[in-house]
Amino acid sequence: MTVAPPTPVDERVAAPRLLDRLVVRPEIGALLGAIVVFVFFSLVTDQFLSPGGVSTWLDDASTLGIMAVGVSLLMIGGEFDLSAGVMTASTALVTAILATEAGWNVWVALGASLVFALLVGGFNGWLVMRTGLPSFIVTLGTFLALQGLNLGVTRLLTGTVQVSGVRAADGYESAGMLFASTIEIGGTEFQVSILWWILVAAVAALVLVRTPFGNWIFAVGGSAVSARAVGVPLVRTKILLFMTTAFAGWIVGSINILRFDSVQANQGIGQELQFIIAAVVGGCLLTGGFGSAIGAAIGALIFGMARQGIVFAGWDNDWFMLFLGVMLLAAVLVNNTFRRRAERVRR
Amino acid sequence: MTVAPPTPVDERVAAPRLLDRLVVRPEIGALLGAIVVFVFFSLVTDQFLSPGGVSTWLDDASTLGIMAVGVSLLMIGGEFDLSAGVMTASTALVTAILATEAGWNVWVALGASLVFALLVGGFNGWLVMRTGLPSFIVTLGTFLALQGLNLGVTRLLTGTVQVSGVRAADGYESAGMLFASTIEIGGTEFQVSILWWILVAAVAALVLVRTPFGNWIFAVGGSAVSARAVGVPLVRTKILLFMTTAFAGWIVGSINILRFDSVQANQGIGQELQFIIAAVVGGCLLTGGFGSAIGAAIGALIFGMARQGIVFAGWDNDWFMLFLGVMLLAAVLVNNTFRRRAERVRR
Amino acid sequence: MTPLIEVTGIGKSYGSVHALRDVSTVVNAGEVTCVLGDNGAGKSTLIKILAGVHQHDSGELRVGGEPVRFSSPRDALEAGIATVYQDLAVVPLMSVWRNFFLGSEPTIGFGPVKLLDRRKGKRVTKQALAELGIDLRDVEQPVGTLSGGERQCVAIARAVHFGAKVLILDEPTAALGVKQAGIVLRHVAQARDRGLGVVLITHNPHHAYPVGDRFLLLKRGAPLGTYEKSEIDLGELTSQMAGGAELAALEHELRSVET
Amino acid sequence: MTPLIEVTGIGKSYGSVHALRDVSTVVNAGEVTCVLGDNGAGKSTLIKILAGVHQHDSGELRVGGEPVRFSSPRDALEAGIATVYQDLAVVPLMSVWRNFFLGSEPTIGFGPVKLLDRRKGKRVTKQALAELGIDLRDVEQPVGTLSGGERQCVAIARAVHFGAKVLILDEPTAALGVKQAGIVLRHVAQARDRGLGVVLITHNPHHAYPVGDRFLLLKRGAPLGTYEKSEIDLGELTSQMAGGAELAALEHELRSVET
Amino acid sequence: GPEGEEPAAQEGQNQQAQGDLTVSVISHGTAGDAFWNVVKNGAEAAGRDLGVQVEYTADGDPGAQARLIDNAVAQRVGGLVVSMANPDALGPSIQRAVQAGIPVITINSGEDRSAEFGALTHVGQNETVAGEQAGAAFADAGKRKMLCVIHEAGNIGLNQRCDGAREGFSGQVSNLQVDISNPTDVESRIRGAVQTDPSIDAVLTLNSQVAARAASAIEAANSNAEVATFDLNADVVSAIKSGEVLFAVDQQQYLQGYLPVQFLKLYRDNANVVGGGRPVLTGPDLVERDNVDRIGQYVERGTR
Ligand SMILES: Nc1ncnc2c1ncn2[C@@H]1O[C@H](COP(=O)(O)OP(=O)(O)OP(=O)(O)O)[C@@H](O)[C@H]1O
Ligand SMILES: Nc1ncnc2c1ncn2[C@@H]1O[C@H](COP(=O)(O)OP(=O)(O)OP(=O)(O)O)[C@@H](O)[C@H]1O
Ligand SMILES: [Mg+2]
Ligand SMILES: [Mg+2]
Repeated sequence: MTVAPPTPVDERVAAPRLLDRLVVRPEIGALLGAIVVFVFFSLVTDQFLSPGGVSTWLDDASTLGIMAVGVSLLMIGGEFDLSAGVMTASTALVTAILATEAGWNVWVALGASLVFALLVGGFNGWLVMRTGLPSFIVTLGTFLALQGLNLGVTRLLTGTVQVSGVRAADGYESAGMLFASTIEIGGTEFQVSILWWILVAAVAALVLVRTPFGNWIFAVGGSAVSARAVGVPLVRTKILLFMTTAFAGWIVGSINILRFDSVQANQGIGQELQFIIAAVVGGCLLTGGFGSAIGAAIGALIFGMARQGIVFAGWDNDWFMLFLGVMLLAAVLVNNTFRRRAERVRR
Repeated sequence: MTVAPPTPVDERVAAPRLLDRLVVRPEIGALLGAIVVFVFFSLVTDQFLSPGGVSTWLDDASTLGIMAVGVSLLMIGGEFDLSAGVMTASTALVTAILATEAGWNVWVALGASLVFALLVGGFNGWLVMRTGLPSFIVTLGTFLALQGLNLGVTRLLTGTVQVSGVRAADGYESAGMLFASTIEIGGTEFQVSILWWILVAAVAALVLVRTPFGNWIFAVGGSAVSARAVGVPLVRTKILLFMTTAFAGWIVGSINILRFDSVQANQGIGQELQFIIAAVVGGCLLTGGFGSAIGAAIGALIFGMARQGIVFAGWDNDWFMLFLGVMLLAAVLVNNTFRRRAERVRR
Repeated sequence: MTPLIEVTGIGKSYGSVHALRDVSTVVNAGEVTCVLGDNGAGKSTLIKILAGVHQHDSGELRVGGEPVRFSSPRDALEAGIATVYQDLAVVPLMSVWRNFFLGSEPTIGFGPVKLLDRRKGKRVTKQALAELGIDLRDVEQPVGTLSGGERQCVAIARAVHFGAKVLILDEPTAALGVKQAGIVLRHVAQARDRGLGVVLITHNPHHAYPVGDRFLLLKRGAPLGTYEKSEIDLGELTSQMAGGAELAALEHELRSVET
Repeated sequence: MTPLIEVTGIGKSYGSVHALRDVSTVVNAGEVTCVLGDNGAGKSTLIKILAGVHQHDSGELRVGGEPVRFSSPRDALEAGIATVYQDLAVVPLMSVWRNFFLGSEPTIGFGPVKLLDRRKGKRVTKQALAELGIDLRDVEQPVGTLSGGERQCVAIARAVHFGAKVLILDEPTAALGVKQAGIVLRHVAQARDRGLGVVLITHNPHHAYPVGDRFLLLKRGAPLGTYEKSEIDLGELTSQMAGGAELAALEHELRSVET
Repeated sequence: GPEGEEPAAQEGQNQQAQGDLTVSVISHGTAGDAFWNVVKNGAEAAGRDLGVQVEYTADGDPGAQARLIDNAVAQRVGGLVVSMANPDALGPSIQRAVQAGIPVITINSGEDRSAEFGALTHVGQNETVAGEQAGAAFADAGKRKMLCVIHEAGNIGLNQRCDGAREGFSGQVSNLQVDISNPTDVESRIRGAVQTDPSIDAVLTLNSQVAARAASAIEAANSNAEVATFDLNADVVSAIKSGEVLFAVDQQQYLQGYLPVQFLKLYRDNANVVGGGRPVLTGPDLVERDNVDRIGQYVERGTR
């Protein structure tokens, strides 16, 4: 095995600086942002750092984070899913209706809603690949259709717009344990959804950077035609990504229905934008091919800390949206600057 | 001036059919759809074709149509505006607050809100061009920020979330005449917003196909780098397009506040997707460079007819969203097929 | 010996455009088959059929004697056909070594879990590129930061590394200067000498003639002729391509304005 | 006579890449200045500065004797510099005639309202293309439906039509076959004869030598030399570009594997 | 702060009878909802009057609302006011608050589950009862066929109002869904509905802004239906004066903001529990032509 000879110095390139090397990671902007938000609210409010406070914002970040990670994989793969928000409600509704109205065991109902989610995700992916339409449009269609179905079917079957009573169904004990229990650490209860969030982020990060499938995700997002030409199974990869997002929606829907015991038919609408924001704040490129699952999880953490931190600080909630908009713009500008620097680290 | 010699037959190309020539127009799909919806509801319901019925669905389509035309120009120019929906509320709020709280003359207040709208639109455009970020992200930021400002500022200044009383302000008579009067035709009152809709669509269509600026819109949407290279003022064109959308938002906001006399701070949220749907149903390519203003106006007409037709038919409204999603998917599939055919009409 | 690839009367249309009609040729082990022709002659279309990117509408494609119809580039790769595309087929934002191994990633087993073998990936990439005379400081840098010629070499190195039996190159020299074109042609010759069947697409007869064994000329989608090297010399090949008389007139005209 | 364009010691960096350093040349009316060099030599960067797409970091650019600094391609166009880009600069979804007139649309006054003169646009386009030997059935068809060579000709026809004083062509022949390359070179010669200053970028000395009056050789961003036609012959130009010894070795090697 | 780690802190709350009191008001109103704005104003006014720090937060999503309660518990606020539109989702969080020693008062909805979760009392009345009142008032006015206009699809509170109205009304009731974010859509749809079925003689809207749209829609459609609405605003007041709107069901939601803060203050300082924990009803008050003049002025300033 020969070793390449030492690189001759290229006179066209200024020497890359150490800083340039450090900022190559997509999640660096989000990490800095998270530290800023964390330090800020820790200083400004008393309760932010208390165990109860930590448990609150981690809880808030957790379900958002699970979705953001799913959405980030899809986004790195070059696609979008606007139906991800309603999907959390649809799966919860399917589970709830089957468990209460039809009297199924909760586990069976969960299985059925999982199948439903994967079918919808698969349909999204299939349609996008089949027609070549932008996923924005296709999933906007599914978004509207699911929204209508959630409302129409729920009212048709139950006469109201809200389903509750899963706690009384068979199998709730064990399913609730898995999706909706709390874990006591030092006298404070932490939601099990936080573990799910960490688990989902870790698995996604591992898949993304350490497996061939992760390589394919970057490739189909970066240049679909080239990826297909060198033998990446393009259609399969993209459809699987849509199904992954739907799967994340199912996890969150299951956590919600089992924890809160009830679900409203208009739940989840508008959430899809938050998932996208968390992923973009976390360093994912909206146009695909670049990003990180860990970054998306951190993006959700910023979201959770800020949303609860504002409450801890007693600020008027009216301005939260303004804060969110400004934060989004600031985050993408910072990420953009970092990425530009990173791209300059050339040969 | 010499005339080109007759074209020799190219043996590689099958003869293009007449049908192929007919379906080149982007709005053809929307037109067919509009006819189908029109005929359907005319047959199914009694009231749809009555003068009162026609005035109802034209009214509904008109404000949506004005926005859809603005959004379609922007979309043909290769950009997106998610803040267009809240913009209708923001301009109405500015006008209302200035006219009632500050006691300005309505015309002056309208002028101020126009300046505000153009500034926000210009800011959107400037930021997109300056940073090279996707307009989806930038306008998502403005969307959130405006949403927060609408609520925060309104509550701060008025203590409520709703501003009314413009009718009592100076200059309401004449301004109301322009934006919010009705026109009686054969005993039925038609809103003047219908005229605005037709006017806006006609002007936009003329600009798009008959002026150099229209040429530039197609060019910057189709290939921004090439357009700039051959001398199209890229930045100016795109910023103007964002300002045009904001201007459309101002028209609709003014129509709303003068007609309804009151505006709620959370108005307009979610509308931006409807504008995009109308434009896409009308044959605009989401990725830019292709589309028609007339098509977008027809897209809004389909929307208005369907939304009101469902009410006339007495159907359950729960299903409207489902219908909308299915219609969107069907429309883009049809448009896509037509466009593919059109592209095959090759040399 | 059966040819590695045999194409008989193959045709392909895009909508109403007939890009290729009734083309036949063979690719043998240890030989270079050159496909020549003007722009739009259908060269890329032909090799995209061989590479599984498109499917043919008519005619027959045999690989190793068996009639086949690839449904994806992956199928073609598995049949031992590696391709370097004219539009390069690299993912700019991905690192050099990930691009190199894209679609054929090296893994280390880990029970049922297969993880990327990143160390091996980087080492092999560095080495394969060094063999082509390209020496990168860092194979972790995005391909988008490489120059056009370097990208071309990454694509070629990849094809050479994985190209089991047949190597297809679509205009590898079109965007290159004299020197880099020479290096590429040298590698084509090397691959041939190692017993691979090579398909070389170009519209430069000066590049094709030194390395080619067989020349397939296309014009507007139809074959203009197939020649063994012994049947044709460089001048004739050039004039065949340009349409003899036209070229002579042109050269004369350019020479006359020159004075 | 002052030169149309005079470039003195110009330089340009993209971030940490110095794409161009200390390059000087002139473009005179009725002469063809050829810029030659390998991939990444900085040819496109140089002409993008002339065309107003990028701004230079150092050195001076004079047009008609006046030092200028174009802030957009529009400025350069207005100064009479028309450019055909390597990556073509056409908008695929727009019709041929709209592409042809893009940025310089013909209008008919209508009071203060200026409408597109569509009849004139189509007529002029058809005619300008016909003059280049391209005959389209319909100038309303999208440019995306044309072949690469046809698109190139649309871009050239546009530049010739609007190119008041200086015509810049970035590798117009790279993607073309012998015959079409010949047609393009003929038009370069014609433009020169009509008194335009022409800048021709290529890495093919065989294309440059017949039409060029002055040759600027670039290598890795720096000038390798500037030669008047009288100072150099084709062989020397070729070997200068490839680096004499390297080329000889290469030719020998290719010839040896060939046997 | 480091004092968060002290385990004794949890019981500490209701024993400290002096000093600052912080009350967190957590509703399920969406941002910008006119009804909940009045609740907020009421709570803030009470805070100013009594020297209590009031923090109002809201989220229409039951899960997010539950998290806001958890947040308040983590802050160890002195009292908690919760609108319980979705008792199943909020129950565990409210119980945790009660366990942590924070007095809780429920408002608006959730009356029947309030005591079960350990709340001190309930202020307000549920949407169904309010709806029944409206239905009954229409029935008294001799109406036969009613249209109930829902302005936010899937909002459980709005559906409860319509269901209540169906109970209280003896005749036929149909629901119509409109999109509050688009006033043109609101007006056109109501117009279309009364055009299609001319026998509709009563229109019940659930939001004051929708009421104004309904009034002009009915006028445009030349229908003889009459409008009644939930909630007040300046437009509704003048419409009642002019007879365009028959009556408004006013829950006096200002009280749902004001009273709980006062109750919590009294509970802490004096251990008072009003009515022995039985619900305190804030309405409904029917605002009609004969009492509108008096109430109108309060509407202007956002307290009714
Ligand atoms: N995907 C496609 N859809 C429609 N037409 C196509 C497509 N790809 C190629 N064509 C057309 O088919 C014909 C042959 O194209 P092809 O790319 O095979 O030519 P080529 O010989 O490779 O040309 P070049 O030398 O420019 O690469 C051309 O007329 C081209 O416009
Ligand atoms: N926009 C850009 N950003 C960063 N680097 C660039 C950019 N454009 C060109 N470069 C770099 O500048 C150098 C010179 O590029 P240029 O395009 O001028 O070369 P060229 O001589 O035209 O090459 P070719 O023959 O391949 O067209 C190359 O190293 C290239 O990678
Ligand atoms: Mg080709
Ligand atoms: Mg170049």
